[in-house]
Amino acid sequence: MSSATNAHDDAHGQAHHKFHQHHFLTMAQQASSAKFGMWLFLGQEVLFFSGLFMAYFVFRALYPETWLHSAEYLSKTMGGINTVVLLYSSLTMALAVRSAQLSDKKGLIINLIQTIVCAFIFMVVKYFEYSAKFDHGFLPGALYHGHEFIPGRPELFFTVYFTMTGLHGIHVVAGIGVLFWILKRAIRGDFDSTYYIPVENVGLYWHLVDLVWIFLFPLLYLVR
Amino acid sequence: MANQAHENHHEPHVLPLPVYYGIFGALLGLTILTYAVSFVGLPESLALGVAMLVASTKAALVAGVFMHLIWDEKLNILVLAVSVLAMLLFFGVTLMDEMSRGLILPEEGTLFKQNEDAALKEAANPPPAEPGAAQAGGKGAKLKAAAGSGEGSAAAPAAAAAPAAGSGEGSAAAPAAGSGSGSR
Amino acid sequence: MSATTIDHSPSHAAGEHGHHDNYLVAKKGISSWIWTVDHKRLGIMYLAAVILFFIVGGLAAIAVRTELMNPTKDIMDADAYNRMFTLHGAVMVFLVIIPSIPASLGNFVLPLMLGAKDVAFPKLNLASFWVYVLGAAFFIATLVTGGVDTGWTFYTPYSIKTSSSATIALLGAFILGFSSIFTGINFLVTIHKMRAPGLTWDRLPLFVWALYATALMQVLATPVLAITLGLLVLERTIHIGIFDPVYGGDPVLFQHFFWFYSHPAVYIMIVPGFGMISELITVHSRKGIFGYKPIAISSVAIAFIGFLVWGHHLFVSSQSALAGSIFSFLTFAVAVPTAIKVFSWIATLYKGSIQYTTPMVYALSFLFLFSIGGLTGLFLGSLSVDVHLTDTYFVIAHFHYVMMGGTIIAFIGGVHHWWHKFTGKNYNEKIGVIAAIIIFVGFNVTFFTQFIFGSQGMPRRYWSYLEQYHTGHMISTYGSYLLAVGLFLALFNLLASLRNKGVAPERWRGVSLEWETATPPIEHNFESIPVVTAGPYDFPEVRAARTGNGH
Amino acid sequence: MKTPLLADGSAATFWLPEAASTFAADHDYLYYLIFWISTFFFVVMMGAMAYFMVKYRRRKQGEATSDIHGNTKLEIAWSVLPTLILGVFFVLGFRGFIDTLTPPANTLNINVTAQQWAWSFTYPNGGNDSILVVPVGKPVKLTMSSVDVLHSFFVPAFRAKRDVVPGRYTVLWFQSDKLGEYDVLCTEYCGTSHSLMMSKVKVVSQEEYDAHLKGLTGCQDGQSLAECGGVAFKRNGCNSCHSVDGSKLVGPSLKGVYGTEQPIVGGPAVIADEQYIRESVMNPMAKIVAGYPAAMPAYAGRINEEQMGALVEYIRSIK
Repeated sequence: MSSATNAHDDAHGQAHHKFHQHHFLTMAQQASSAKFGMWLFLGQEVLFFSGLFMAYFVFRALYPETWLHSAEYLSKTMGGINTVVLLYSSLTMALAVRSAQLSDKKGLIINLIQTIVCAFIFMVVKYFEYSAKFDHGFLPGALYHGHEFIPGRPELFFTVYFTMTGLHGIHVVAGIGVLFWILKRAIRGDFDSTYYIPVENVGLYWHLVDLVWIFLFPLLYLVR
Repeated sequence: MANQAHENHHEPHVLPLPVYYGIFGALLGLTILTYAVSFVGLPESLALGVAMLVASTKAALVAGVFMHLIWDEKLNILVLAVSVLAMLLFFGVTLMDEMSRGLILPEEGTLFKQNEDAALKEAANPPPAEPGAAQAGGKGAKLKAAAGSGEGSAAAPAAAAAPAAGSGEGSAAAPAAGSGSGSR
Repeated sequence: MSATTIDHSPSHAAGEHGHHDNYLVAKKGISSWIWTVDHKRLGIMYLAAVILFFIVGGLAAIAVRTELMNPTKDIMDADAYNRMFTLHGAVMVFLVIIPSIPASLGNFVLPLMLGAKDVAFPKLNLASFWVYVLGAAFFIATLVTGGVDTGWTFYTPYSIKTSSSATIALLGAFILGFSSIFTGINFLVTIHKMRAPGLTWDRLPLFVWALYATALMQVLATPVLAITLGLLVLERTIHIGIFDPVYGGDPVLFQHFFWFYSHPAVYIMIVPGFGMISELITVHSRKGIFGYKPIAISSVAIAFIGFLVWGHHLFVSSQSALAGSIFSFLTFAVAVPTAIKVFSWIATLYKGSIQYTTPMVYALSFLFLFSIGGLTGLFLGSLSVDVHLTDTYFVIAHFHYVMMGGTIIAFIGGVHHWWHKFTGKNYNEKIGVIAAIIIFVGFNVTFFTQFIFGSQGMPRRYWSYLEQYHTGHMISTYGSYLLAVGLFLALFNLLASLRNKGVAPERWRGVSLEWETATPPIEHNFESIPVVTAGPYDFPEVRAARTGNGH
Repeated sequence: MKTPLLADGSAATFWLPEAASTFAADHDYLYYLIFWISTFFFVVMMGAMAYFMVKYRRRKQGEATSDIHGNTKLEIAWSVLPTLILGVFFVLGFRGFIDTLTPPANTLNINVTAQQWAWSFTYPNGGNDSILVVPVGKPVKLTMSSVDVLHSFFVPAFRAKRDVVPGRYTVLWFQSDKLGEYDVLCTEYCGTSHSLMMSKVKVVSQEEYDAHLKGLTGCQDGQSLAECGGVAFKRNGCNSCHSVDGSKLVGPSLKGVYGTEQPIVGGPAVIADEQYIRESVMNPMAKIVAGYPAAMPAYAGRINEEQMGALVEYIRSIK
């Protein structure tokens, strides 16, 4: 049993860091807490998306012909381009974190800008895909008025398509927001090898957006 | 001591650059692979299995290296594992129910064929004041040209032996249901 | 868990004579409350909000019971009645029971129990509170726009078709979900990362274990509710068809989605109550808990198995027989850890020094009421018996025994238990005990009757009913009035104590860390971080028994 | 299995209503089994609690208590014993459940249509009725569906319940060996008049059943067309939404409506003539009377031409 030591000023002799919050004992505790919190948030995101994946699997099982035929009207090429764009942005994001770890401010900024550009490219491609669906009347549920004959319940396929990619798109847009925030702080010079947890957490979020797409792409576009 | 956080995480754990490029290369390769496989024309369940396998591999690479999970605290790995497990339970049990509804009585596993329940659709159309709903009936009828609006939704499916008031019309609709895919 | 040393904590931790102000007066002005990131102030704000909404939901319940006094129209027509019971259910579930123990008592006490200065993410905590207020505002908005008549479960396709303002209520519940998720994340991180030196997992108070299990479920289940309600909003606005048979969707799928959250949510509601009772019974009988590990582990076990039993709400809903059977089996599996807990609490009383304080009376009435709630769950878990009983008043009575006889009674007991810690005031003990007894009697009159006419076949959510159920409904309504009297008496007793001057002396003293700081606590909780050397229930009376020198 | 705890296996008791189906006895047996075992454990637990409450009440501030932390044997015992008992409950419940889900061969098949807020039963000869009439001692299989929202078919006396789901069929079977009249209730919340969505099931002799069936299709001899329409009006549940005395229910009252001008949502007013009434029954959404919800289900395919004519005649006759 340990004796009663006063842990108050027992901060391993570290100097008081600019971003050290008073209720944490050490910077390491603060970083570890923030990262654990982020992982819990990501865990909650997994369950959040799971509802839509559930809908996908249930209706795929109930209307197999619909799924086989509806996927024909999605562009594998556009989906493929977006996959590559997102994978590349994931790489640059990981490199951004690495730059922050090495206190490389210039590398951090360049990698963040590349990530943001990729996110915009993704959204632009998405825009073209969506407008093609709108033109053909391939819309969810009651809004569906496609002219091509698709057996079963094509309106459900497009409901699943739009809700899944739509929710993912919302996450990409939110990602662009936080990436700009982190870019601003990076330019200000907030991050170095002693404090980079915000970069790391935004990175984790961005990789999750990528992870979701990794599953969406084959499920919606490829498996027919 | 309760807090391992005091001890670890002194210096950032930095990976060499080639690791990042190597993983990116692997991800690209797997993307090309799954794209190529989609043109082979595998049977549906096999195609789904292969695609999920490739996607899971890609996900593992991203989570393990890009998200640094391999070198992270065990706790964070546990969080991801538990949430994925909860998700799989959700999928597994719900799908098991959806797939086994007709286990004892075949008619319980039968969704109404799309053409049979046109009357249901007519009846359940939301009030015209709702946006979007007003068009629904019209275009629904146009798309499913085969559907007659008169078929009774009360009619039993062909599987159910019970004769019904609307059984005449009901069975008339049954051939058209070939294009539909009501049953499991 | 037992510690060999009796030197429980450093003396300087109890900063009675410190130069720091207590949290209530450390900062002044309304905006210091609105923008506070102090977990204690947020806990108090949650407490006020929860009590306020409990009154709203309670008045709705009284209105519902009054209407049911006679089978004919008493005070409102069928549409008003349907809106009223929905209001009662939705407010009680989403605004009262879910935040009651974790967000109000937990927020205040958790960091104190851990010896931490605050929760891990104070700003997130603040956000969580205001998100809760925003969600509550949506619920209140439905009152102005004419109410919602779907029942708190929002079953499709009725919830898609109803012309009442269900969309607003759905958005409200969607928003409240995020408040719950934020609190859960905050608690999990706080418990994992911010324990004081020496506070090992087997020295955590059981209340902390319960909050841990709760937070786990909040983080894993609530997002599924969020996506479900989000889809239902789209269903109502643009008719996306996932839950709508008109477009080939499956209304029963909604029930899977909904109960995948809402069954764990039942445990989100009751597990903190379990933790609360563990604290009350030990402190007021000066005994260590009987079977610390089984109780702690069963909280987490319940959290996990709780994810696998949602289908027992669907036994007659056209769910497959296979799924129904598996769910029934797992439902019985979750009954075992629950039974272990109740047995352990009763065994804790053995050779204790039981004082009949107000919190203890609530704890004992919890044991009585929750046992009935748990045992009647066995009827509902059995497949063939459930067929007859489901959707009748038997179910209503069962979950009121668990949710109100369990969680709310534990919550009220907890508020009394820590009232002095929160405010520095002592309420009138005699009136407190009388109120607790009135609540106990009123509760049983109201809800035990419902088991009887529920078994007789009285369906739930009925505005009028067949003559054979008349007597039962009448007794139940009179019981609800008695219950209301008891609840108001308890509330007035607590509020009256606020008019006392100065800080009153402490009447019972636990040995977990929240008792080590000043009363009311100082703004940063502890003058210096305490070091823990013993378990949470190592009372002087227990140590006296151990060393054999009890006087 | 007989139920030894009931004086008569079928009369109503304090806890349960009259039992009138073949599987009610099994159900009641398990109900009372759980009831008595629960009561036993409850009494033991509360007895122990009450004993401790008296024996160990505080006599003196600061008196020594006890350093007990657990008792492994006791804890194992009270984990294993409930597990075994719960296992028995599960097995018995499972067996009973499978029985209620598996209809025997040679059932009498009747279709049930639920709508807000009425039940409609369609017999093998095509006749419709708003009450269920079944022959005694014969297994009956109900194939049920809903035209609007969820409902649930519940006969307390039969211990039988099953949700009725739009877009799917659900099945419920029962056999009653007891002549009599029993309540049918809706137990899945379905809107305004949920609590009024009741019906009856009459268990009658085979001869009475046959006679009833004959009377369902078309009009009886010696009955006026309007009278016949009045019967059809009730049998199809029209009266649950439309009054004939001028009072406003969910839909407009039909008193004196024939030949008058009706305001229509989003269109010109129309005269309520025979053509309009036919359209309103077969395809109600085509023209909604202003001030009323668009709540009526379509009857196309559920009413034959003879009944339709009689209905028009009946509506014309309500003055």
